[in-house]
Amino acid sequence: MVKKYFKYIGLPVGLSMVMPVFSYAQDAAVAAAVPAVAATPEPFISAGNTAWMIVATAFVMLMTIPGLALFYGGLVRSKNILNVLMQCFIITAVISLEWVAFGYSNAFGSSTGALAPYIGGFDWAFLKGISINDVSPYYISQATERIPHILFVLFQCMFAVITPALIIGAFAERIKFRGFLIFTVLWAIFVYNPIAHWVWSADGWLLKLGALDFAGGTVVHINAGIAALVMAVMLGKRRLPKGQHITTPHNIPFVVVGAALLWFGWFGFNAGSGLAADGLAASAFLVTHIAAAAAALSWALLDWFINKKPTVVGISTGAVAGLVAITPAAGFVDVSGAIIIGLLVSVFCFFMVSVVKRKLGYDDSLDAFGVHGIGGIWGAIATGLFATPLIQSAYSGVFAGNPKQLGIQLIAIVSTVVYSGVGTAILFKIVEKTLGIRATEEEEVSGLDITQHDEIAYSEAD
Amino acid sequence: MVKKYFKYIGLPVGLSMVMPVFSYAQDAAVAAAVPAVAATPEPFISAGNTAWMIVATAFVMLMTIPGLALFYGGLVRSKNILNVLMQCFIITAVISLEWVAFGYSNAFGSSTGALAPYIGGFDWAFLKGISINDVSPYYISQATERIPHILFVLFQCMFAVITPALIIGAFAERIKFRGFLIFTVLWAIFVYNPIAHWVWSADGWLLKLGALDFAGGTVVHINAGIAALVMAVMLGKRRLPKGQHITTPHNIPFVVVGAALLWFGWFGFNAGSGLAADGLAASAFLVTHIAAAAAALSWALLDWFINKKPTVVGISTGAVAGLVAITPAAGFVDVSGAIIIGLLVSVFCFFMVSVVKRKLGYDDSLDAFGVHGIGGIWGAIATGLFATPLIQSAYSGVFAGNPKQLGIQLIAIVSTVVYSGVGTAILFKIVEKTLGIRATEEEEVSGLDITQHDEIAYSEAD
Amino acid sequence: MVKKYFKYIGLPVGLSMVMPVFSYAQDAAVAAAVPAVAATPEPFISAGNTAWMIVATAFVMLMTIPGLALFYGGLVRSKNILNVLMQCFIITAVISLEWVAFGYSNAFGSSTGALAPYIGGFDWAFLKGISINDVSPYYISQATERIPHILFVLFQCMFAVITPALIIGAFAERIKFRGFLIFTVLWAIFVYNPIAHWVWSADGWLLKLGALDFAGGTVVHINAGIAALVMAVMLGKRRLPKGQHITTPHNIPFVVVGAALLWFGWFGFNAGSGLAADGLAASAFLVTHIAAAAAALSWALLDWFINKKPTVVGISTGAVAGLVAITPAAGFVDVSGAIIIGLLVSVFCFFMVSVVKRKLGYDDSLDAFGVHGIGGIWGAIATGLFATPLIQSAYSGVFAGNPKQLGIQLIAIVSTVVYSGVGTAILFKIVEKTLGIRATEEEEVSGLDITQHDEIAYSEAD
Amino acid sequence: MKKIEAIVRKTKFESVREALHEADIDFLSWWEVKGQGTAKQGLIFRGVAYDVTTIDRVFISFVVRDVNEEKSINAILKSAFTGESGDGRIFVTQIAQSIRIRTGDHGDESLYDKE
Amino acid sequence: MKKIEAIVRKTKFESVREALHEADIDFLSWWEVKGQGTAKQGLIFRGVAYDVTTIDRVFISFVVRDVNEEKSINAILKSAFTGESGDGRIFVTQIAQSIRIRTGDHGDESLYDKE
Amino acid sequence: MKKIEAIVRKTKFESVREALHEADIDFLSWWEVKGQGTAKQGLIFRGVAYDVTTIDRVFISFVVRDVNEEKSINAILKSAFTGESGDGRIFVTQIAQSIRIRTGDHGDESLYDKE
Ligand SMILES: Nc1ncnc2c1ncn2[C@@H]1O[C@H](COP(=O)(O)OP(=O)(O)O)[C@@H](O)[C@H]1O
Ligand SMILES: Nc1ncnc2c1ncn2[C@@H]1O[C@H](COP(=O)(O)OP(=O)(O)O)[C@@H](O)[C@H]1O
Ligand SMILES: Nc1ncnc2c1ncn2[C@@H]1O[C@H](COP(=O)(O)OP(=O)(O)O)[C@@H](O)[C@H]1O
Repeated sequence: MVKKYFKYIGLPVGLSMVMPVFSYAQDAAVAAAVPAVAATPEPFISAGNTAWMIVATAFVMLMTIPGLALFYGGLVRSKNILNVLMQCFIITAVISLEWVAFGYSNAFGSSTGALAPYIGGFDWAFLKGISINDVSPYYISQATERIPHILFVLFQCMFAVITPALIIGAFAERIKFRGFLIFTVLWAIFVYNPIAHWVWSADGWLLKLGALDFAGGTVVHINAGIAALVMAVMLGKRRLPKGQHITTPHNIPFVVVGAALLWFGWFGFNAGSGLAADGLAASAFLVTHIAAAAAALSWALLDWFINKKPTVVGISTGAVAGLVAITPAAGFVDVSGAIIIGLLVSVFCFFMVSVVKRKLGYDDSLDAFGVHGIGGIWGAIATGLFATPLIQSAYSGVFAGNPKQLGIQLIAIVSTVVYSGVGTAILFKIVEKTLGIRATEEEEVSGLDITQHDEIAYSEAD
Repeated sequence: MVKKYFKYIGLPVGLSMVMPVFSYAQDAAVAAAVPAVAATPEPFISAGNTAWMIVATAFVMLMTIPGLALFYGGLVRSKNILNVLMQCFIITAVISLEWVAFGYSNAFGSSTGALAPYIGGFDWAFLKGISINDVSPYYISQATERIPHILFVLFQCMFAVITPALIIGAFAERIKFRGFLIFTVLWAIFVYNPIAHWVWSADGWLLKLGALDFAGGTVVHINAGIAALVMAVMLGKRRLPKGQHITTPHNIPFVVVGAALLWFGWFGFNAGSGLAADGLAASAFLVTHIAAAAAALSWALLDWFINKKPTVVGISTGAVAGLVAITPAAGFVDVSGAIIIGLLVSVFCFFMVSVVKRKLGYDDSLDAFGVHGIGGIWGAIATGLFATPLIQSAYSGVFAGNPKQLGIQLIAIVSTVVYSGVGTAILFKIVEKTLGIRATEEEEVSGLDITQHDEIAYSEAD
Repeated sequence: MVKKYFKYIGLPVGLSMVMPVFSYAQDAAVAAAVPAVAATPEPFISAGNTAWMIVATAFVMLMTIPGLALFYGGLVRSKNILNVLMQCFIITAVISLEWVAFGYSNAFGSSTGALAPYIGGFDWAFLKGISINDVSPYYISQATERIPHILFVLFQCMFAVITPALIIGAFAERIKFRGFLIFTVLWAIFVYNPIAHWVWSADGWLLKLGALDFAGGTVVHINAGIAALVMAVMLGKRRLPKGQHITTPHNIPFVVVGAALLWFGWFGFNAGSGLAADGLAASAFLVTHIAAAAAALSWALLDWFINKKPTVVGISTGAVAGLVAITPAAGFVDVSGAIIIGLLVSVFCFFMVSVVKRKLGYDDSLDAFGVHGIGGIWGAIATGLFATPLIQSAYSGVFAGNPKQLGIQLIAIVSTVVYSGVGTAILFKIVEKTLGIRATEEEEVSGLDITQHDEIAYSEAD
Repeated sequence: MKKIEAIVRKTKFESVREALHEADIDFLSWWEVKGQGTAKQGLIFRGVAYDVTTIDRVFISFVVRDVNEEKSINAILKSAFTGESGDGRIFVTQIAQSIRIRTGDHGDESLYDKE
Repeated sequence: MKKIEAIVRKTKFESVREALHEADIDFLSWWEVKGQGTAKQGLIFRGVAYDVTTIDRVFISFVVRDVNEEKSINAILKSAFTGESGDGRIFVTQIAQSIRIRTGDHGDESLYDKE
Repeated sequence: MKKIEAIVRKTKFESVREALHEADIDFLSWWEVKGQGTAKQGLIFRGVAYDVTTIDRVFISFVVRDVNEEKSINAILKSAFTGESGDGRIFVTQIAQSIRIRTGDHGDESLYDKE
């Protein structure tokens, strides 16, 4: 989202400040799309938009549990599936609480002084001062017909949940649960919230710079992907039987179900990022579906040509890669852009996970970096290339005659990569030195399910 | 829901009574929220509210199949999973038919005379006289922008379906299918429908008393939970190998998927219970999610402190307990209430299933009472404690200065417990004496899948 | 859908034709329902309707992956599940691309000359000239409050996806992947698109004739069912161990989850086919649910009486059969019609798959014909019998005094059967002679997972 | 030392285990197998009742000192019996050597707990 | 009495079963095992084709009277053979005792149906 | 020829396999079994920590020439050992005959690759 921000301070009982205050600012190229203050009719809660956004929010939750949980859970060995499910589940619980406690305020609220472009304050901590009928200060295409502010909070909550969950793919099968949990919470606070603030909040420096990220290419995918790479490298490889570097997924049907639920949920992720049920949402929906389809097909064909057989894990991975790549572009490109983005992302990711990863020798167990990092970077670049004013008239990419946009996108990518990479490394070191984070050999060999949770996934006992 | 009731008689072809008739009555405290008749604009079907409520209805169905079916199915031993799935499936079929045949009319329709506060009549049997464009007589926050009456019928249908399905958890692994089916149908008719009438119908005595139950704390969870306890006690324990009282879940990933789908579907259950897509729905959505998150975390921490390891079944159970507890409160409490409700419900349920159940020695196989009964009672009490006028201005609990509400909640709880308990016991005896209900030892040892259904869940034969 | 067609040509940048052109024509009986051109207010995009239709579209996608994928995947032997999942997945990808490339244009666009009633042209290829805020030219009950045209494209895309996926049930466990893929693409282009055009497009000859098919009884189910029968016969039987003609499903819980997701998704399929969130949608929703419930129960009872035990696969199959049968009727019948349609469809399908199939000796592995073909034909006939003007005033069936409708339905059925049957046979022969389509004995015995995809569904290796 | 292998009904496994326990046989291994014999299992699929000859069984395998052979067999015979077709078989094999990995004990010593 | 154990390809199990049936061997037990030998199985994971040495096999185990040993072995040899690496092995062991649980029959008597 | 059967911890299987490989034993079959012995496994279910006596084990079975018996046993003893209760057992049985299906080789010849 490049979110338009109309800072409407609600009217909670007992609060004296009752006048809506307009505090929107953006660079010239973008400002054109903002209606003049004087002419703006009073925004209200639209039942139609609210209906869609409640559902979109639920869809995004479904992406983490059970979507991603099954996608990742099916890929690991059977002795580790519960650990993956537990990681996804507890992230959903903990980050949701962190989000209403202060995460939302840090990410989408304002602060004053030099830090304002980088991190929000605590004004909205515990949703203080937001009453249930306040309209969302954030909107995209529908300035008047808005959704409740608390619904926007919850929609964004689901993004804050899934982002750290994506990283699981990198350290799966070899992390202590305690270390994982602390790392994840710290990461959400110190890495996710700031980057969300940069890109999506009204004050964010990348938003002001004009970086385009409709639904989370940088904030979610590049961010998680880079963190994944750093974690995979710092944690070291899994202790696999001598000479082995690949493990066989223990339940591919789960992988497929997970991929399908991700695909389904992503409609909420992308088409919901317009915060309304209108033509823009329909367009984001369409390009999301088509990019996923193109990328799925593309991966299947690569498999077929290179390894002689199209594979199920391959096509599922391709679909996810396509969804990743279209994420930042979903509100800016048309169908032809989506097809190109989708067809190419599988080429990049395929090459990454089958050739480069092996060459470089890091153990990104389930390819969180290979798919989300690479796919996200390609998506962010592609947004700069293919954005067309036919979708949102204010935004154009290189091929629509606005080469500057590509530069801005690169700044967004590089700053996300650097901040996420460095931040993750520091947090990793802190957790490693204090609580410990790498599983012992005994834990790894016995499996994390029994050693971390005293549970067995599939049991035949009476 | 404390439903506002505006009895709008539709205009089916050939019906002469064409004037909307207002027949709403409630005690003083509540009546304040009802707009004066004269001023009420003609209600109409809002596309936005209808859009959300169609989806909410579908979400609630998803809770039973496959949500609850997988949650319970994963917890039983592999020889009994099909039986659990079958129970959930046939309940969905049979109760839906019962509901349109007369259940809806009994629960939400009116009757005359002394019975009126206790049970509805047959005016709406087979949805007689309800035409497809009639607006729903029931609404909460949106008096004018309503949904179709038939949509309200179907939304409530899904509640009528899931309630008896929850009881399955108590008698799983040891009930004859035939006995189960007859018992369930009788229970729906003689226990569920009356209690739904008491609490939610325009004429219901508990509604008039002012009992607060937004989405089914008493009607659904306490009701099912108490029936579960009675069934567990009367049916007797499972015949487990000597000295054993715990069975190991056969497929924990299914449990997680089930819990996640319950969580997801519960958004329809709770946020749909406002019957509109507005700020109240968003608020119910928010507190539902946060209570579930708090309870999930709370259970995980209890596991961690008491048994040294956080478990996947534990966190899933905690999430469900949180959802149960927030159900009656979802339209009345804010985020801080939700967090407290969630954190505490896991403490109560954890204690119940790990200590009390064992002490008392009944065999509630999958803790239908321990989670839904206890969680529901806590939720109903908590509603009386934490209800705040910030959400719906007409309703307050103890901490908002209305101690009377707690007394009303206790009356609702006790009357539900007594009626459900006695009713279940009577129906059990009737079915036991006529058709038989307890599985034989041979059936139990062989497993209910093969003995009740001639099927095997997982087969490797060619 | 009997879609009302208001050909609104959008205003893409650079297009000179700016006047909406009305080109609707239908036979007298139907035309009555069309508002006069002069009086028509300018249609616009309704947020409420759009909200619902975005979700409905997502629901229909869920039917194919993972719904149908699990339903079919659970029924096959474990050595073939990945192949089934892969087929469903790649159909989703390939047909979606085909659809935006030209399928939509062929099916729903116009062409000139003699072919106009039979197939559309290429005007909308790659969605050329459709801008994101154009309203859909197709609508049913809401002439003014429409949805975006691109959303209609995507909604229909999901129908184009699931139809060939249904056929998988007939040739499962014995088809080469390459042959399958080419056949499917050709079938979508040469069989699905024309029939969709006949029945649903503004120019379609069956639409003009007055054939009623609300959500795809002919276009989807009869069409796929007949193709299934032809494929089953032409491909020949599976090579099963001597004397065996039944295989035992390898994972019945997957079958149940698949059936439940189909049921859930079908709410989008049927209630979405009114293209709006209104009373008609609610009615379609209601009858869909009730028909499924009635058919599920009916199958369970048949099982119980005939084979002494009600089965889980049986009740799941019954539910699907009920959903198939109500599909064409969903916008035309009331609850009583739905109950009858549902109760009877299971009788017909049960008889077909348990008696007739065996007698005739073809190997419809998962009963794609037995359920979708037979159920679809019954549904199309039943629509002609039970359509009542209480739902849509313009449409009546035999029991509402319009015997002519039954004749029209029969014409629609017969023409679909003939075209689909002949078309499928021709395409089969073409693929068989060029690429080959029947799996070798070695492939079949080893299983299609390992031979077509070099993957193993469930693996325990370290 | 004798290896005793018994193929029994799945539903009888727990009672066999208990009977062996009462006969002081507490060390065992077992797994699920498919068996074909005189028994048949009825199943239903989409309206068709059919029989399969392949039936899930439990295969129990344990090694005992010669002195325990008879009581082990008797325990199984009593606890696995129903009288219906499908009760299964017991097979006895001579074992050449037995070693307990943890202690390195060989022969009979490896087959009971010395403490 | 001999116990005949054969480790065969999963894909050959049904034809082995049929061949044994034709040789009048109708009582068997079998289960899935993993095997390592000369054969390899190719798999693909995310763009990488790799070989695993662990291959699913079927382990067939049945006890026959000495008189039936040879024809059983021959039936297996013919029906499990492909000539490709991975066809498997047959092992024969002497059995000390056999008992049919349902009838209590011992020895050879336990290994065929008297009726 | 000897059949060596070892019941080991699931977590030790890979190191046993490697140790056998180093001892030139490359042909094996194995499967998962449940075992009961002195060891217990702790589990948690809804707040209750409980022990199960049924523990998943790997059952390894392979036939070797007599000459390889000792080194096979030693390889297992070393690689499966932890010293904690639950390390498992090794059983050795005399084999009457061995046949390689692909080549038809009998006896010792069937147990190694001649090439
Ligand atoms: N000779 C045999 N070798 C191996 N397994 C056998 C043999 N005979 C029987 N079994 C096993 O015992 C099971 C029960 O045998 P069955 O013949 O059905 O029972 P019954 O002896 O009561 O007639 C079979 O399913 C099979 O697993
Ligand atoms: N000595 C042995 N002991 C136990 N199992 C064996 C032995 N040799 C082979 N097997 C089993 O037989 C299977 C096939 O053996 P393999 O050597 O691959 O075939 P081939 O004899 O055709 O070369 C192996 O996967 C293994 O399960
Ligand atoms: N006599 C036996 N027969 C068959 N299996 C046995 C026997 N003794 C032990 N086992 C197997 O070995 C496993 C480990 O044995 P256990 O007694 O727990 O270990 P330890 O010898 O270290 O005390 C058991 O779970 C069981 O599977």
